[in-house]
Amino acid sequence: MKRHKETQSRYRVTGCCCAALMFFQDLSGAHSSVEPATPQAGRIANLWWVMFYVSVAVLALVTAALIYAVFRRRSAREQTAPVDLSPNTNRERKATRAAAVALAVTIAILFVLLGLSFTTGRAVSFLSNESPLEIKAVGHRWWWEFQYVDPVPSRGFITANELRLPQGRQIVLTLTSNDVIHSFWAPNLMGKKDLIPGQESRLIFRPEKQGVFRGQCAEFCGFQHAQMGFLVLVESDGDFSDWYNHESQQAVQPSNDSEKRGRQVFLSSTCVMCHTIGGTPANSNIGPPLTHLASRTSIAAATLTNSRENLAKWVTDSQKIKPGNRMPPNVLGPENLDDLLNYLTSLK
Amino acid sequence: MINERSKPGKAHIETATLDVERDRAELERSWETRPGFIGWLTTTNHKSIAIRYIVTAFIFFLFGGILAALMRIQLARPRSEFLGPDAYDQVFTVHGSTMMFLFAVPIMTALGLYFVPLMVGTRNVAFPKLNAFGYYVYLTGGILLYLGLLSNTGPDTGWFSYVPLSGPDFAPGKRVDIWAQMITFTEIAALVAAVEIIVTAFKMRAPGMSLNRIPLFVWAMVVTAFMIIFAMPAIMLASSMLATDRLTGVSTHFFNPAEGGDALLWQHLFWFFGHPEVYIIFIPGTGIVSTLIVTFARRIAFGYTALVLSLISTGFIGFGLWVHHMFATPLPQLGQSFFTGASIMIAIPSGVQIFCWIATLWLGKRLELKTPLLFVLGFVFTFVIGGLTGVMLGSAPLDLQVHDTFFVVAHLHYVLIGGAIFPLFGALYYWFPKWTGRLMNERLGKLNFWLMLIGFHLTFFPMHQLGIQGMPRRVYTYLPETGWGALNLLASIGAAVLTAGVIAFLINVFWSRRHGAPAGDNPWNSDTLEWATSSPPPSYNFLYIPTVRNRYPVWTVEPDTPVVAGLRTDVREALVTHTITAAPDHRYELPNSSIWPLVLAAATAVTFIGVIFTAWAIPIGAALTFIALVGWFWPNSEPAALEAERHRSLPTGDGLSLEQQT
Amino acid sequence: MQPSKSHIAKNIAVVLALFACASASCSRPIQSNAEVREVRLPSGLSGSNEPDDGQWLMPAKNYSSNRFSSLDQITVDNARDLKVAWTFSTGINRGHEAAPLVVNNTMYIVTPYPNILYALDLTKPGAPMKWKYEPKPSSAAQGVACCDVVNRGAAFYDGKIFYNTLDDHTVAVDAQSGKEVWNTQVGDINQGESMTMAPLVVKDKVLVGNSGGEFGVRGWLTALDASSGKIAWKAYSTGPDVDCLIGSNFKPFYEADQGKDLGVTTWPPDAWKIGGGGVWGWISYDPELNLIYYGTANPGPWNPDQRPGDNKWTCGIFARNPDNGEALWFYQWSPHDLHDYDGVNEQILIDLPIAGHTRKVLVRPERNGYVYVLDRTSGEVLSATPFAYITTSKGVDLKTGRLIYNPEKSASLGKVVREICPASPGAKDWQPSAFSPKTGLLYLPHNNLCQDAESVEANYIAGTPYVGMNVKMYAGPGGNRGVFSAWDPVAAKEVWSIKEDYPVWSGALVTTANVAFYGTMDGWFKAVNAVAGEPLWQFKCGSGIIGQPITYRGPDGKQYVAILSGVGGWSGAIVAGNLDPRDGGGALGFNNAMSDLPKNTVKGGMLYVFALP
Amino acid sequence: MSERSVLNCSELPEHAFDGRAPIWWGNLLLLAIESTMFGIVIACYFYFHQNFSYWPPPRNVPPTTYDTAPDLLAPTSNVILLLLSCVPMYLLDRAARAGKIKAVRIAIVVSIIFGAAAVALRCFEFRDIHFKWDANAYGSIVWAVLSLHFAHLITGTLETAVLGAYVFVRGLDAKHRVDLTVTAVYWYWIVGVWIPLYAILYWGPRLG
Amino acid sequence: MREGILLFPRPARRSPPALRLRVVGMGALALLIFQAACKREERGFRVQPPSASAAEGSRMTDFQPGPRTPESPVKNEYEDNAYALSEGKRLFQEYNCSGCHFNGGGGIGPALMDDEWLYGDKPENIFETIVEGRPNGMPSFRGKVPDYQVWQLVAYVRSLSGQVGSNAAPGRSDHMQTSSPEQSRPRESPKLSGKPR
Repeated sequence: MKRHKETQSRYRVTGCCCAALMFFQDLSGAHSSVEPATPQAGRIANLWWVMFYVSVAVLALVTAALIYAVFRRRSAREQTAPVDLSPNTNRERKATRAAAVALAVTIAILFVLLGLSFTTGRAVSFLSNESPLEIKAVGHRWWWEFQYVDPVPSRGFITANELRLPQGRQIVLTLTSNDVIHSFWAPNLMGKKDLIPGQESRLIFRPEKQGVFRGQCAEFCGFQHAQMGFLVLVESDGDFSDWYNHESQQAVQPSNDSEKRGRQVFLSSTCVMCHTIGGTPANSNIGPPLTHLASRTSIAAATLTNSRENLAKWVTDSQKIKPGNRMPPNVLGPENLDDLLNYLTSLK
Repeated sequence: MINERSKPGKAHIETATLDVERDRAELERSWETRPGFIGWLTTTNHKSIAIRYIVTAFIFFLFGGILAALMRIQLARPRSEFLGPDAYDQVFTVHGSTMMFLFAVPIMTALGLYFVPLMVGTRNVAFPKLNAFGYYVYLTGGILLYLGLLSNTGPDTGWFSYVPLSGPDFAPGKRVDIWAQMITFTEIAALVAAVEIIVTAFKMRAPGMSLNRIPLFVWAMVVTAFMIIFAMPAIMLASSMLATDRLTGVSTHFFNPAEGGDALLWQHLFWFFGHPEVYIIFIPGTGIVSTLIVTFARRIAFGYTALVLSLISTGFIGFGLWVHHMFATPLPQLGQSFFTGASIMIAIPSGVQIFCWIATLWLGKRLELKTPLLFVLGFVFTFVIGGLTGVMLGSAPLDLQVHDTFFVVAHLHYVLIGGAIFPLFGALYYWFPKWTGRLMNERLGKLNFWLMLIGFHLTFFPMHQLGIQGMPRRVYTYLPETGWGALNLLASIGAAVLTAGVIAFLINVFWSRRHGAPAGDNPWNSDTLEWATSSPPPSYNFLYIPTVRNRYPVWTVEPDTPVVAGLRTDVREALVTHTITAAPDHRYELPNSSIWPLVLAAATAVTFIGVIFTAWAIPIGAALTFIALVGWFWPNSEPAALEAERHRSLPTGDGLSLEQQT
Repeated sequence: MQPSKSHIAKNIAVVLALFACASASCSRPIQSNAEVREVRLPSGLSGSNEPDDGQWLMPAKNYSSNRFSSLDQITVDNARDLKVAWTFSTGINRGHEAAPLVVNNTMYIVTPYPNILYALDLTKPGAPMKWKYEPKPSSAAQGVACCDVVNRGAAFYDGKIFYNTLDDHTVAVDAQSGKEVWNTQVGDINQGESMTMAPLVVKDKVLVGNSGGEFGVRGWLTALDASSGKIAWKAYSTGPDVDCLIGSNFKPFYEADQGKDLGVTTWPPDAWKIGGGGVWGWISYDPELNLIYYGTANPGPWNPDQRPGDNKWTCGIFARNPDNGEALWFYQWSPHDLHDYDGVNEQILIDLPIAGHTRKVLVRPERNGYVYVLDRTSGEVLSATPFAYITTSKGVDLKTGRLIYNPEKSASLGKVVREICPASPGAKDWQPSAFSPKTGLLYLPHNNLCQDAESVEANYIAGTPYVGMNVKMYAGPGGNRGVFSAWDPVAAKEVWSIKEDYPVWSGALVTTANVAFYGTMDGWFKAVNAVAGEPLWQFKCGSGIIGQPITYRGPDGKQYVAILSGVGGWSGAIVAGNLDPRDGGGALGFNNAMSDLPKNTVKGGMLYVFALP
Repeated sequence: MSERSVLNCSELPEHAFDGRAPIWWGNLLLLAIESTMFGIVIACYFYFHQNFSYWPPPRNVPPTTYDTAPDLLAPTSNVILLLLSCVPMYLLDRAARAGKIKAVRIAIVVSIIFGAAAVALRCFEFRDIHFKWDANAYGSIVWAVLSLHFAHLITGTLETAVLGAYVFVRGLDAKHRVDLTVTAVYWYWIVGVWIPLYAILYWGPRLG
Repeated sequence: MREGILLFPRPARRSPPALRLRVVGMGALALLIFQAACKREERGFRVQPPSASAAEGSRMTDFQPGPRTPESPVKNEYEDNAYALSEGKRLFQEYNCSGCHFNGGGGIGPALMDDEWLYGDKPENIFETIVEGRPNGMPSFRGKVPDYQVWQLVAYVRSLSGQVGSNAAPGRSDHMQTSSPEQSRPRESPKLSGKPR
């Protein structure tokens, strides 16, 4: 996998001496919910920071009160007095007042947070009028199918485990599942949404930052839930439409004999039972489509870098890499494997 | 206090001569459990049963802990091959299910079963045979789960077992069936315990312990018990529906959307139980904390009424926020807002409790930082963090980011370990002398506390950040490129420290049982009635049932405080009092030891385990259950003799003479 | 019947209907409209290929496909006296959907796979076998026949009998000697192609098409030279215009059908290559306009999510020039077909008075439940009226020509859509209707079926099914699964109807003496009064009937009626294929609706010929 | 021997009825649990209702019918029977309180007969739902409701029968008098909880 | 507080109960359970197909000339394994077996849930049918499906007519129900039948 883009860590208020901050300052990365790449994720990140600082303050106050309560100096008289069943001292009244104030402040804070939460919730589910890019995501055990729906059906296409998006355009993701419940989560882009078989749900966001972001299934879905990842590549409009146009083409034809033999291996072995390569008779969609396999940066649901060696390992014994996944181990002679890899790596 | 005096023929206060030795001997005889194995199987003594519960639950805690350790080893570094996905899925499912169903709820209700009768001043729980039955059923459920795990049939779909993943289509074999039946077993046990606790607390209090004088721990247990009664049926039904969906020859369609069923219904039912479940675990913890704080501050609880009301309101609101576990599902916005509101508002009663506790500590006398109190202080600090992250999770938009990530793992462990385990350990240190007559070692105790506190925060605090950085829950491994390795390693080291803490506790228990300092009857100078008898208490709890004048019966006991006399000592008799005022109402004979609870539990086990394999287990099991129930209800003694005996007004040759009335 | 909120009223109605249908034969005219209107057949359509009305040269009787005979010996009054004249066993146990041909006192019967052609000598008593021709098609072809291994008949032309074999060969057999004249392979079973349709011979061209919409084939219609068997032209139903023989003369009436390479752009990339659109139904021919008309079958796979777009040119009708195959117009019955509504039904060419003008029209009782009346010169929809209970659509927009789908009944992955009416076999499948110019009525054998369907992901593996839909069919409202009705195409309304327990899967026949014939799947061959719809006569055959009745004048001058019995086809696959009725999803969901059929009929092909004594 | 202030409870009775008795509270809590169960299954029933356009769905195997609301005869008779069965139960309750053993014996026999009749009729009710449990979610949930209540009917009847056997064999004692009154409460609940369920299951589909 | 007022009784010591009996009993029970459970619950990802090769010893008829020669039937271990059976069920859909045979009722291909077997019901017969194909329309999947998956399919196909234990056979699927679940199918007694279709 391509090294994720090192993003500049956001340096937050340093005044607070709470140890917690040591952790949360450095939330950088390609799959972080506080490194938003969309206004939607940004709103949520802001909500997070508000809540975070409020929490730090509340924790500090409570802890201080607790420490004081424990270590407060007691007078000797206080210490020896018998248990009073109806204490009505001045201190008691003060304590009551303090508790009431603390309660009032608590309620006030909670209402403020509630209000913020509502407004954020409304903001992130808002769909503006402009024409969005509609993409359908289907969850499979254990890979992601992304269908780019084009007004001209023949220009639409299906790709797997890599979602490419144009910068600055509103995206509407329609989500559904082919088997069990999955959850689509690319934290830099937006919160997660469950993919429920037989139902459709929707995510709306607008990527504003270019870069490579990582996402992953967030609802437990069986053996390879852990490695049901995907990449989101946010690109400039031009790059995106180049990619889009390329992607709606058929697979390239094999250019030499080895590649031709490789295609034959593909078409006459188990591969053809599950995969699609556009322009060939391989048209099954149990596994990810491989029409433009070589132009993807990763294989095996964003688990391995897309290299020839990894592809070889994956084709011959994927069960070692991701036990329980659906790709059967394939016994291919060295020559056949070589041809097959030549062919697969030619599928730009 | 006791206002029955005006009613002639009722209970009345008088001066009498008590033949203490004779009463004690007779009570010993009539309440003693038969010696030997049969006696062990037939006992209906709430303390024996509760101790079994506690020990069993703690063993399950250790099992769950071992599983947790396995997970932390697996996750310590990326791409670890220590456990494969199959083993890991079983491990995390059994870990979660164990901690929730076999440890947390049972150990809390067990504390209730032990201490509610003692704290309200009676001789046993209201239905002792039922109580024994509850334990056997619970034990069966636990053994079933672990036999499953050991035979590679451990459930592997998570403690939440979402359909369709856990349905017949995607979970072949019997793994999920074992989970579903384990649920049924443990929920039956929990419901039984809840009934016991409520009826005991409502009907069997010592004279004078009116509702507003009930100890806070008992209040907490009563609220918990009511929550159990309304929450557990949902999961029992849901797991039964899941089981029938999967059962050969039955194959219902409750969760098959294609035939009109619904996968989301499972989530609704599960979380309608699952969220209250958190409070079922946490509220007894607050009861413990209240008890311990009052004891150590040596002053009355600040805001008793506020504490009770916040417990009750927590109980109510706890049922109104299950949907916040489902914000990521396609639900209408309006519903989300309601549940966000409820989720955030439940922080208010928790806040009230925290403020009351701090005020009690603040206003109390100088605190001796003994191990139980340390655990309570650790609880307050930890639980506040868990509560604050809870507010974050309640917020629908933020939840979309952190839901189902390690942030939630961190949150729930802060709430459950912080909110229940810390108080529980405090309670174990606090009540250990009650059970054994010996104190636990204080130095080992402090070591235990600090190891656990540091280990805990080291383990779970980094998980907040892991969640924010995108690490989902329930993953058996992760890629090195994600950058989650360092924090995971830290968490795993923390887990090792935490484990060391638990080992220190175990050593302490085993050492102190033999060598601990003798505790005396009330080592902490506490005020609740369990300390008004010997440690450990006799089988009949109190030689004479005490009477109560205020909330602090032991602190305020006077030489002329009356005790209850006139209860029969030759049979197992207890006193039933008025639900609100706790005025003496009638005498109530409790059953003797009995084998039938075990038989009925066996019949239940045949039914529910059999139903994993065949639907015929239902009629066969029903017939067996009926036979067991007839045996259960059919009294042993001759009715005529019984009646004749009953018409006898008082024990003869007694130490209590009516003629000596004042 | 529309689903209404008033369930009580609905329930009462259903109960009443059930009572009404309680008699064992279950065949009563529900409505009778005695008004009979004379409608003239257009002059050019009487059939240049039809020298003598006593013969039966093509399954549809003539180019206008009206299955109307001017023989009049069997009348409303004497039909009750019909008796079996002779019978003939075909020796085959699969579904017999073919129409016998009668030419020169010889009867030709083509059987289902293995597609044996029998010639029976009508001049001799008992009609002994003259010869038989066995093409020995590949047995593997049975694996790509979606709905039983049927054959819908042969065609006679120029001294030859032409028909298709299941393994994609078109053969020409000398009608006299039974010798094979030519044999051309036109398709490939390894691509899932099979052939079941009856050819039509027009101007020395044998027109044949392929089946296999459930196997991811690419549909086509081919014209073979009648004398040599050479392929003259081949028009695909999907793909680029050049493959579809769409050129400059292509002038579809509606905008949706205009544009370049719609056969490619209305499909996801490459999907058109496996997009179905077979041509396995009926072709009609208008000699005057020199146009052939034929329908294209469903797009593949059934799961519509896998093929967004209108999926041209499936589920539509082409008008083509038979000489070079050039398309003149196209109209799509069911754009982006959701429910397997193949558009291959018969089109009956007549001239009808519409709004005061006599229009050259094409009447098409379509699978989606509407009787369409199209202007056959332009492809304009003149009317589209439901003849069955429909929930899947809400009518046809006559402005755009587009079917208005009911969005509630559209499938999406993993979702079960309930009460889809009509079911996938449609309100009327291939079973051809007859039209009587005498009564002006269309005689419609059809189904009353609904279904529940669930789309699942379909995987294309060449040579294996490509469907992606779980289906469970059942009877529509009323509980009867079939109807035989008379339809007035001018008034666009039903005149009378007879409810049948099973789908009426046989063709219809009507004579000038106002007797209409059809058969039922439990084996009854029936004659009814074409005007009033009352039953005249019925005979229980050995096996269920899914064939096409014909009538002819024997060498003795008597009028005979012939029908092949032998249950099978999609609807009868449960019997013909020994299917297990416990699997309701079997036979693409038809098993569920027909699970009681094995109790009521058994398989076995047999020709029955009836005559008056 | 020591002399001290005591609360002498020796004159207190050895049993009490209704809210004074622990067993009555135990029973009440059991009924609370079971009522919650019924509440949840009925909630599920309405939840599933949303997934169907026809409720109950058409029976889609031959002979197909769209009129699949459950038959009314058996269930309605059973409701009437159950309501009537409260009368002997009430008499049993009263006789038990008064300690009249003869009245108790008569009432308990009548109650058992009523209970057994209700159980028998319920078997027909299962038949009269036109779906089996594995036909669809409607069948599943209706069977669940019926079975759950059926279990209570059987339990209630058997419980009465066991108590009846006891009363005939061993006569009437204080403890079992309380038990009899509690059984009556249980039976009232069985009947009471069924009325809304009956309305929902049998009339709901016809009126909706 | 003043001790003694409430008259603390002395505790009575109880002897600890004998646990050993229970432990031993449980152990024995567990061993029994493990035997059955391990076979059923194994999730084999990198599995070897059953020991015997199908090509040898596959015989389609009981009738043979000369004296009877013993048969060595192939034992398909997947038939006891719930995971393999569920994988077989999935592959049955994904590789389009269900396209012709539907859920066992048949359609284009023959019914698989009944007692009639054209080409033999033994695991090795079914294995051959899948790999080699059969002349009346059954395509050959040679080289297209790995052996272990074929064996999974074989196990599943036999479950369609109730030939495998109901505790391992698949339950109802989350799809529209068209037939009873495999685990509830009555066990048919397979008959070799060349009954023409």
